[in-house]
Amino acid sequence: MSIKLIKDHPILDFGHEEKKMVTFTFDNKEMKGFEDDPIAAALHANGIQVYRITPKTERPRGFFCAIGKCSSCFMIVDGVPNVRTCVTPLKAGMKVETQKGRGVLKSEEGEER
Amino acid sequence: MDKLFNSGVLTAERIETVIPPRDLWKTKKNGLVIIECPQRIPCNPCYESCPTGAILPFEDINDTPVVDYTKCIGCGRCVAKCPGLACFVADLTWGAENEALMKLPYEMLPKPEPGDEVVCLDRIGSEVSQGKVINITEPWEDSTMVVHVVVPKDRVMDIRNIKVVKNNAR
Amino acid sequence: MQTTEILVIGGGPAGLSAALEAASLGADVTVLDSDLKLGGQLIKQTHKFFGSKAEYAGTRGFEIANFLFDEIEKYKTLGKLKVFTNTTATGYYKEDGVVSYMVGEEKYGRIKPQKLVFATGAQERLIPFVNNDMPGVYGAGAIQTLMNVYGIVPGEKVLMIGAGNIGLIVSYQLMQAGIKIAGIVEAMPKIGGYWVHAAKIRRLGVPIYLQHTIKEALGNNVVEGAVIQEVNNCFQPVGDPMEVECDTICLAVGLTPTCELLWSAGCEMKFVPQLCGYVARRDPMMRTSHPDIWVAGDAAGIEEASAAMVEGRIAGLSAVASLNHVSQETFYDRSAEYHQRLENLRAGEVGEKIRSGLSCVCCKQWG
Amino acid sequence: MVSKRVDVAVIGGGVHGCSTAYHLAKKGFKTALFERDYISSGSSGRSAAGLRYQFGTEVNIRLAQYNMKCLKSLGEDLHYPGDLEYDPAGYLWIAYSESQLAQLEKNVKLQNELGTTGSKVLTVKGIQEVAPFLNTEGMLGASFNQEDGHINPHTLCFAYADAAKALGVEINKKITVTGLISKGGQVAGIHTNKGDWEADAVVCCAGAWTQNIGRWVDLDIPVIPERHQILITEPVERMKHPMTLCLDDGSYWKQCPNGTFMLGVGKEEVKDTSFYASWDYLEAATERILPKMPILEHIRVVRQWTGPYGNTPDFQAIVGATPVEGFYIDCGWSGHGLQFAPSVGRIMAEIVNGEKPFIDVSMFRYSRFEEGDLFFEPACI
Repeated sequence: MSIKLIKDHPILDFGHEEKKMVTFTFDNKEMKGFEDDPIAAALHANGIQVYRITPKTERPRGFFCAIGKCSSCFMIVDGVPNVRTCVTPLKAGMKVETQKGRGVLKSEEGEER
Repeated sequence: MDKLFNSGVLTAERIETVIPPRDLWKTKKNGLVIIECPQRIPCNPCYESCPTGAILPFEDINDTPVVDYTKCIGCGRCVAKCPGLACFVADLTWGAENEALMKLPYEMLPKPEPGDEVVCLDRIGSEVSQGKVINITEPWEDSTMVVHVVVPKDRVMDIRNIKVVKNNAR
Repeated sequence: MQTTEILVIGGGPAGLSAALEAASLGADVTVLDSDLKLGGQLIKQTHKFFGSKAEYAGTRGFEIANFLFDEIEKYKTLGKLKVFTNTTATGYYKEDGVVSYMVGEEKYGRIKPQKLVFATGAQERLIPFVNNDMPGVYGAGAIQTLMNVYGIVPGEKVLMIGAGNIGLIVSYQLMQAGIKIAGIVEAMPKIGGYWVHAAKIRRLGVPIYLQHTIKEALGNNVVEGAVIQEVNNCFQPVGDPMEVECDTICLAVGLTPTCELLWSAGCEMKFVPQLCGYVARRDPMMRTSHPDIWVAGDAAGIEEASAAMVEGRIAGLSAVASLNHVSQETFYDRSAEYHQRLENLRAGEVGEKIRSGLSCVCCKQWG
Repeated sequence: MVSKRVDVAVIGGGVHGCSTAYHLAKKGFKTALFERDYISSGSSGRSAAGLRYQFGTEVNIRLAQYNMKCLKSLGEDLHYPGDLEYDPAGYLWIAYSESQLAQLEKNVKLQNELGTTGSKVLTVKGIQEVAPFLNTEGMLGASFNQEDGHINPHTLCFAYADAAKALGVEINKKITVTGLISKGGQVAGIHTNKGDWEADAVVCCAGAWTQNIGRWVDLDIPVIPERHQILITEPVERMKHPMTLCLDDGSYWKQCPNGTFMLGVGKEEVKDTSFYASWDYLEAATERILPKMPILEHIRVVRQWTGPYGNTPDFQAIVGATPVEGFYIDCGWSGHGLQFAPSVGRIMAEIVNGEKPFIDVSMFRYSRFEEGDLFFEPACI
């Protein structure tokens, strides 16, 4: 899938060409995004809009405030739930997953209980 | 009518107040500025940008601009500086009898080029006429263009924008 | 534990101005910002600012941010200023005088400042309508972040809710990015933002639906359209609802000050509708009822960035003065200049709301 | 200003005030309740919201039996449309020394004797079964009752307040009681910042703030406010974990129905009614609890708040009449009061009505301090 970037802009130069493109996975699908861009922004560029499913009413939620305040974009990142993806920088090899419900605490050994 | 004005469109009696003095306008080479800034807001870059003092000093920064048209040289520096893109220049002396030259602010893509045929738009973006771009300047080198467009003379008080139609758009 | 003379929470226009003012007067300053990039809302603004020369009028917001960053770098090099991004202040412990913070998502720390400037900005308001939580309904700030900071297309066709300055400006910015605007919906009979901003967007052919509101976002998992509704002066529906084609709904229905830390610090707070929420009572130097805490910018009441920068300067000046780092002459000169600038910015009709709001929360001096 | 007249004025919009007002109204008393801020704004809404059978003195166990029975179906019984979030996730009291274990065994024995059969003593293996995420190192045993649990303290207060209102009680919020009206040595109403209310009886349910009110009628009620704090984490999926209380350091933690963990610790604290949280507390609570439940290592604390306990010298309540006629008190619950609202609200109404309380609470009499007849509750933190 192509990444939806603003290629030409009358005022701004985003310097997309100079940025480092890295590979990450979203629900085990491989995707590309710019390193250190917020995870949520990278997902949006890949056409992903649903980031989590709420616990009680199972409604889809996505990007909303982009300043780490609203909890709409919580996802599981490298196994850690409730990560504010709008203010967490993307790194190469990150494993990003849709968070269904509240997220599960894991012990140090990484096993789910 | 008020509803239209309340949505950001200058309407009849208010348009009268921004028209430069007709006699002077008809003969002034390079044109005169039309400033459509009817609301008192804290802003004065038009005054700061004017090289001839045609835009009179602000007693209160919230004042709306007052123009001394005898000093205006139609240079278009205010056109490019105004944060509200509310300044336009119309040169009635330009070209043929039924033509006029307008200098309009422009910050969109695609960028027009000299020679382009463009669509001229009014205050609500409706098509008014065709126009021909003869020049593009960037007075402050800050990405705000001043597009010089040849338009029908009788439509200078309607035309406020252009639509650039590129056949070979990407 | 880390210490600093002055801790500024928030690296937007107000916070950076406060930090620069304080650093310029020789204080040792630390800035915390929760975002990945410094500059708050400034870095998302492609339009030219209003105001006077002193507030960089006629310069685009992101360029103003660049001026501030250059100065920040200068003081960083001099060792007077430390800046931490991706660092969220999570609490203020009044009796310990300690600010706790979180770096990224897991690392915690704390810092003990002598004086504090809270420039925590604002957050987006939400309005009730069916499916307002659906992906594709985004805050205006979020849309600006996506398209103006990261250059990512937020959607193909956007319905804008709210014709205040933010709604108008973001609509214009969307069009600059090549995105279509389905229309701008405004419940009031008149646009709330500057008239010239509306004129700019109108002449691009964008309709502004005055006295309309959004009823519903349509779609299954993501926004696939919207239903809008005309309303009368009492906000009661008039006529039939209308379906609008869009894939994104942008909420620009106002901001509310971010004031949690002020509450936990025990600052005297007051609900002031004109300032858009709870704000701290303050003296003319932006000092709150807590003698070590100042407030500036949108956290002190929603206003333009130009005013936020001046408020930041005042707060920074006063905080340093309380450490006896400033000569009386400098203090009075700068203070007089900043207050004159604020007065000018707030003098007109559009400043009326701010003036009446401020009259509810400003005290001459703390007793 | 013309003063208003009611039969009984209740001071305090916490859970005891709301329940007392409800029960008074049920008996036909014209009742008015006065709350300085909003309903549940004081210690009730700031409590750890625990419910339990596991107490160590007879009176508390008997009251608890009634409380637990009521709380199970309280929402329905009071026709409250909201969710009380009643959640019997169990209570686990952990012993780290022989003496602590002996006390827990004694408590359980007494509970069993009085008919609470669900309480039992657990070995370390038993602890691992009911609380698999605990690090049992150093633990000797525990007492446990699966039926103990949690309730939402706000909706609990609202349920009583709404039920009282439905019976005609005047619920006055944002009104500050500024004094007591005395006539011929007896209390005959209250002064407030919004005027006077005459009343035949005044019931003070002001919790940690009671001492100030007592002074208006020259009573020195030995209720000492003490700050207590609570930490709340981000919500995560429910785990098998009962409310856990450690007798060695007073730490306690549980998972609430919404998935958040609530953490607290017994600690030397300031003796006032301030609502400010401290960094020390955050540190103390996390330092003590993390080794006991290592899986919480990466969970994020998102809130911290404060609510005062009203402590008495023996950590037992003061309930009933006072030497001042017309002035009744229900206070001094020393941190475990929330859950007693059902029984004690009823008892206060009975006492005001001149009836014999349905459970004998004479142990809680005001005069016990003068008489030197203190009796300590061993099961509290």
